[in-house]
Amino acid sequence: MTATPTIGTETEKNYLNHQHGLKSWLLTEDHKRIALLYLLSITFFFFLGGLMAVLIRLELATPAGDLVESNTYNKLFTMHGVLMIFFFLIPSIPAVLGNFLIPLMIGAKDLAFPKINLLSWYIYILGGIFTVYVLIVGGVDTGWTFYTPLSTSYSNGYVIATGLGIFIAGFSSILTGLNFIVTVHRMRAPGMTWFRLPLFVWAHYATSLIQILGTPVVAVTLFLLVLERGFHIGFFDPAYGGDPVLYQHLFWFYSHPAVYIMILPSMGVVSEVISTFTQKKPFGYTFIAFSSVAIAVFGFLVWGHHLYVSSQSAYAGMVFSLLSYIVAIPSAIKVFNWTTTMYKGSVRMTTPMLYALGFIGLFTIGGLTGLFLASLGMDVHLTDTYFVVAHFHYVMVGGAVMGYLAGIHFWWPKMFGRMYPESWSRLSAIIIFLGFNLTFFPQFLLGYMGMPRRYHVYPPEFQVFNVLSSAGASVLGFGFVIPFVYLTWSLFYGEKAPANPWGATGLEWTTQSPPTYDNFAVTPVVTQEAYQYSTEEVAHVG
Amino acid sequence: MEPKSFQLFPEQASTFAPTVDALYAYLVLVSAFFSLLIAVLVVYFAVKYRKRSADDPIPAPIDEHSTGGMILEIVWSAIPLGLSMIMFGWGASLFFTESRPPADAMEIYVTGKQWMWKIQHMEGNREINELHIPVNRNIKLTMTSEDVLHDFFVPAFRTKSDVLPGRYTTEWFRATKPGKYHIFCAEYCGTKHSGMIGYVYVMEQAQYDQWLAGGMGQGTLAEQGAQMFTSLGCVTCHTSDANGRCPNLKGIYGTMVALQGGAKVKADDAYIRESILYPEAKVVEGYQPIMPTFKGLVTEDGLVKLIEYVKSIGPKPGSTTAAPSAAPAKAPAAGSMSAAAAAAQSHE
Amino acid sequence: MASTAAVPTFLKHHFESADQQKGASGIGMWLFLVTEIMFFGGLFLAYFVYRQAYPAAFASASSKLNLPLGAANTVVLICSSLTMAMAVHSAALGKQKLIIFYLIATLFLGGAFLGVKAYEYHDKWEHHEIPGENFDCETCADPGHAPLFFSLYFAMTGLHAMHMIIGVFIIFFLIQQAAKGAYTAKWSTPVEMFGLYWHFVDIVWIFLFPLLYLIDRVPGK
Amino acid sequence: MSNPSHQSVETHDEHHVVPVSVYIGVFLALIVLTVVTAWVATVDLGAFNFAVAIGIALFKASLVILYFMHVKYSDRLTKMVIGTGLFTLVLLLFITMTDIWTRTWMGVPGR
Ligand code: HEA
Ligand code: HEA
Ligand code: HEC
Ligand code: CUA
Ligand SMILES: [Cu+2]
Repeated sequence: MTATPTIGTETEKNYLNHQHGLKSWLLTEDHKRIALLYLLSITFFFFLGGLMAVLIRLELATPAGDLVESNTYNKLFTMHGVLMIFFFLIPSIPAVLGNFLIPLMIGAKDLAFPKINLLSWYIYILGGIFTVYVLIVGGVDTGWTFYTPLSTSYSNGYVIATGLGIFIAGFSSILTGLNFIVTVHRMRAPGMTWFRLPLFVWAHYATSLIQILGTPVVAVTLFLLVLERGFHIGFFDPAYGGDPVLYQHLFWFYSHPAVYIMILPSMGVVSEVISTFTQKKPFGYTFIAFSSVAIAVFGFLVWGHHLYVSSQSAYAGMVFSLLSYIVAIPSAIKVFNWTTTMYKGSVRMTTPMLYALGFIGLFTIGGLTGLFLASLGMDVHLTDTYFVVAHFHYVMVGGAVMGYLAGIHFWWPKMFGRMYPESWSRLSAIIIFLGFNLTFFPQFLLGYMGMPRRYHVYPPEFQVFNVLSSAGASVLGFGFVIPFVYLTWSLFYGEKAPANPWGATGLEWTTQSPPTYDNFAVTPVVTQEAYQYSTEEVAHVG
Repeated sequence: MEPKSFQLFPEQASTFAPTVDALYAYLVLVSAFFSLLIAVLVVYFAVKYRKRSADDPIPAPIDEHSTGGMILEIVWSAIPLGLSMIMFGWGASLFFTESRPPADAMEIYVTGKQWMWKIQHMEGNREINELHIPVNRNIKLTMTSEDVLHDFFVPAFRTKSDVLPGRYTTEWFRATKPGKYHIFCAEYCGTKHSGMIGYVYVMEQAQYDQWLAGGMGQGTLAEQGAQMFTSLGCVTCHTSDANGRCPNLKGIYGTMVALQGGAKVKADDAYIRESILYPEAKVVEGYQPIMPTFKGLVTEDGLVKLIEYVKSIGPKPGSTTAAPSAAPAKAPAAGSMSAAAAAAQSHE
Repeated sequence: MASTAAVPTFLKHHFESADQQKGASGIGMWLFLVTEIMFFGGLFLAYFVYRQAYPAAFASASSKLNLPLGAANTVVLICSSLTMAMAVHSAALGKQKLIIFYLIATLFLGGAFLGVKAYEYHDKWEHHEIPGENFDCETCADPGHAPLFFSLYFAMTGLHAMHMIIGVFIIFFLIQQAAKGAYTAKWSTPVEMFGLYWHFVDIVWIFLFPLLYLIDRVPGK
Repeated sequence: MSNPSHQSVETHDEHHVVPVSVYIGVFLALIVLTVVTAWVATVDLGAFNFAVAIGIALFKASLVILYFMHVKYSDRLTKMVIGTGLFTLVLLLFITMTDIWTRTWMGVPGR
């Protein structure tokens, strides 16, 4: 494990040098160590998925199919989607930062079920092994949505193995969510009432609700899909009487709420970061807290907006469209509250803050373009074009990944007790922001012009924007490699981090960096609301 | 009109295009307003309230109760809600227009197949990956697929619809400008998804008539259907003298059929299709389920012809092409193909 | 802080008190059962959709199931629920012998249920009523769609039986632990939690029985 | 909602001991209802056969949940967890069926 060498010589006891050896990591029940196991594995899957993205963008630089053949191209975007969604973004913030921070933030020694926490990582890895196996033996070409009957009767990829991989990984997500909910209900320190919880915890609570209620549905859907693929018994294939639209309902019943699994934790990070670097309590704390829960609840009512042209009934489409707008309002509330928090604050442009502000801007654009898609008549033209691709990269990369990076940079000193070089990190944040926009903004225009997604070759009039997009992707990819390098560097050579480098509030900053195995020497007693800033604690950074 | 090598907007070539573009403009305006508002505020605050020196005081927390925090929250929930209700209403009304083909629409059948579009005109013309239509006429496509999901997308018309195996879907439009426009398959359908493309040719009526005349010769769809009705042996049972074993199909199209068990069902394309492939799924009141299934014997194209035939003997006004009782007798004469050839064709 | 000076052996290091630990297990178990509800929910949805689409096929295929056996199995499962409830009851009172007795009774009844199920499956095999190549149901109405009913039948009862089999293994484990005297009046959480699981499996069957076996059983229709 | 400290997490009801007679009563009710549901299925009630079967099953399930699973005596949080689960299940079933039920309303195939 990369982290151990840095701490070996130190005298101070912390969770990193509490025990030594590979076994102490692979059998650990410490939520902090499990978080690092996750960090390592999701980073691996992110770069693997990123590699696919690079190949996709290279292929699309020219209209013809000159780099790879169509079959390979289809496998590329399928594996890209599967890896990025199920093996990177869904576990990202919850399993790394949530795992590490929730017990610290509520003043507990660990999550409620440490063994189950470790189990969830092993399950995740098992699912990952299936998927990597598929990648090695030849991939799968169905799109990450596995629409039937293509996936069940016509695909020439490894649908069963991939389906099982995701099925398995789903249980890891369920167990994480289960652990969080029980922990938040049962493990809060004395005095830590619900309305004293950091917004990060509220966001994760809402996320966990979705993980628990939604994931089992996609699990059973994939189970039926695998059966259908294996035995052709008619669940979803019209040739045997099945209904492909039923598959889509079941799939999106999970996968729409799943987009909130991806964004809510990021929103939690952003709330913390903005508050810290303006030294102000977030404006409208209760509104931000409840809007997380509202998004989780209403998020279950809108899945049919992915089915407007699928031959779903027009009336169902209308209901889903209306509800999609309702679920957008809590997001609007959050954006406005964050912005207002900055008003008359004491703003410091540190790296986490840069990412958080990037999040606000890019998520706003991504969310607003979601409103285009939620509008029935508009979506008929836009669905399955690059407009959708641009929309979801804005919310997932511009939103969720930026939030993830904000969080990693914010809590890095706490996790490893080291600071990273601030000038490098700010530079890379800016490169990523610019590269990102260059990659995905042209795709909105492409989409409106009518370029369909999942196209290996395309008519030449679309080339200009595709070239811009590919150019942006190389900037973006470069931008993502920089943090990987300096963060790794900082583990060995970074400046030692104090307990509270940012002058932040919250229990996690009251314990040493990195924390001890038991998190707190004595269980803290909470006497005041969150985000009460005071002058003494402010260190001089930024 | 060949597509230009670079453009920013797709051609406006149907009656939907301007209305969809107007909604798009509204959405862009609202989005631009909020994106800029947020961006400007964020940058302005970041600069104006930046921490200048290490010993800047901690800003006083805002007392939300006395500064009207609640009012702000209500305002910035209500305004977006209002704006988005416009998006909803506008989009929904457009969608209902896009979903409801006018009664006078000219019908064309489309069958998707990995990886091509097969198109059948009522007059009997068939084409692949090309669709010729007259300008300023309402066109209604009735679509189905032989294998997986596809999606018939014409960006210049701003409309699309999924094409599913085992069921019919509909798409309609009215082209306003002669020219050549892309057809894309917009639902991912396997290896050559991106090759499942073609062109719509929008032509002046006169040119279109000329084009039509050039491709006829096998008889209209209904006539071809009548042939199949004979060659597949439907006629042995569904005779018009109502022998009591089988329902007379004359005049059933579009009516409500009473089923065994008391339910009623509308005799539309989907019902006729089902009656041929799964005759026992819905049994007509008063009959025994003796009809054999024709699953595997009739292709999607063939089904379309049979449906057109049943339609043509239905109560539709102006359906003089094939008088019901004469149809089977007339069939061999009407088409240039023998019955065997028609059957063979249906297996291609 | 735990109220007693001596920390009980079953208390994990990260909990403050036995009550806290117990409360966590209870909520955790119920959350798990909620995921199970949603898991079976997807199957029930498929069932409702296809029953609506192909009523004739479902009605006639349903009558191919063995009603007396299905009803008998329902009774067996309800009995096992009672014995499970009694096992939990005995555990709460700390009656070690009775825990073991009732667990064994539950095991026995669960085994009986699975046995009957296996017999029914075998019967379906003999009658070519398993969807696929060999499917052959001459007396089914709408034979084109009848296999769909059987697909759902096997998926739903199969998953249910899977849960039973897992349950049986856990009972073995519990009996073994109980024999060692692991469960006392103070702490019998595993028995209690397993009870919830077993009852949940029973509830699933309470719905499967009418939905699968009792469609259109009116004689002469 | 405000359950501030470790100490005050209430689990007193976990040990509520239900008299054996209640278990026996519930058991007998379940058996009787099983017999009733199998019998009712053979009586022609038209569309109500389905409703009655589901109704009886719901009632039986409630008995098991309330008594065998002790939910009647459990704390509010447990009840909320179960309620949330059942509510989401109803959303899944009901909203999807709304699509299925309204597919023919427009009279246009595929809309
Ligand atoms: C993190 C992931 C994420 C998030 C958060 C969202 C958020 C939203 N998404 Fe997105 N979406 C995806 C990921 C995400 N989406 C993915 C992956 C797909 C494609 C899947 C595939 O097919 O492969 C998709 C596809 C998709 C579709 C289907 C498109 C199609 O295939 O035809 C639709 C349609 O309604 C949609 C809508 C929305 C809406 C309304 C929101 C809302 O929640 C957004 C709310 C946010 C805001 C509105 C911005 C902030 C508000 C303001 C600044 C105030 C101003 C507000 C108003 C005027 C209301 N999304
Ligand atoms: C979290 C989710 C996520 C993330 C982060 C990304 C990231 C990126 N995606 Fe992703 N994308 C999806 C989710 C995501 N995507 C999904 C769900 C789909 C739909 C799939 C489908 O249709 O089924 C999709 C589809 C999709 C398409 C459309 C394909 C098509 O429809 O034909 C494109 C095209 O441009 C694209 C591009 C990119 C790019 C350029 C990035 C960049 O942000 C990536 C940047 C990262 C890197 C470039 C990595 C850097 C590393 C290196 C360069 C070094 C290489 C490697 C090693 C050392 C190991 N994506
Ligand atoms: C052996 C006799 C037989 C043959 C051959 C036969 N049918 Fe039928 N058909 C029936 C009977 C009997 C019914 C009514 C019972 C039912 O609905 O299944 C029927 C019903 C129908 C219906 C529904 C009629 C209504 O009133 O709603 C249609 C449509 C139909 N058949 C079309 C066809 C076509 C097309 C063919 C040939 C490809 C065909 N049939 C061949 C016996 C037959
Ligand atoms: Cu056909 Cu894509
Ligand atoms: Cu969605």
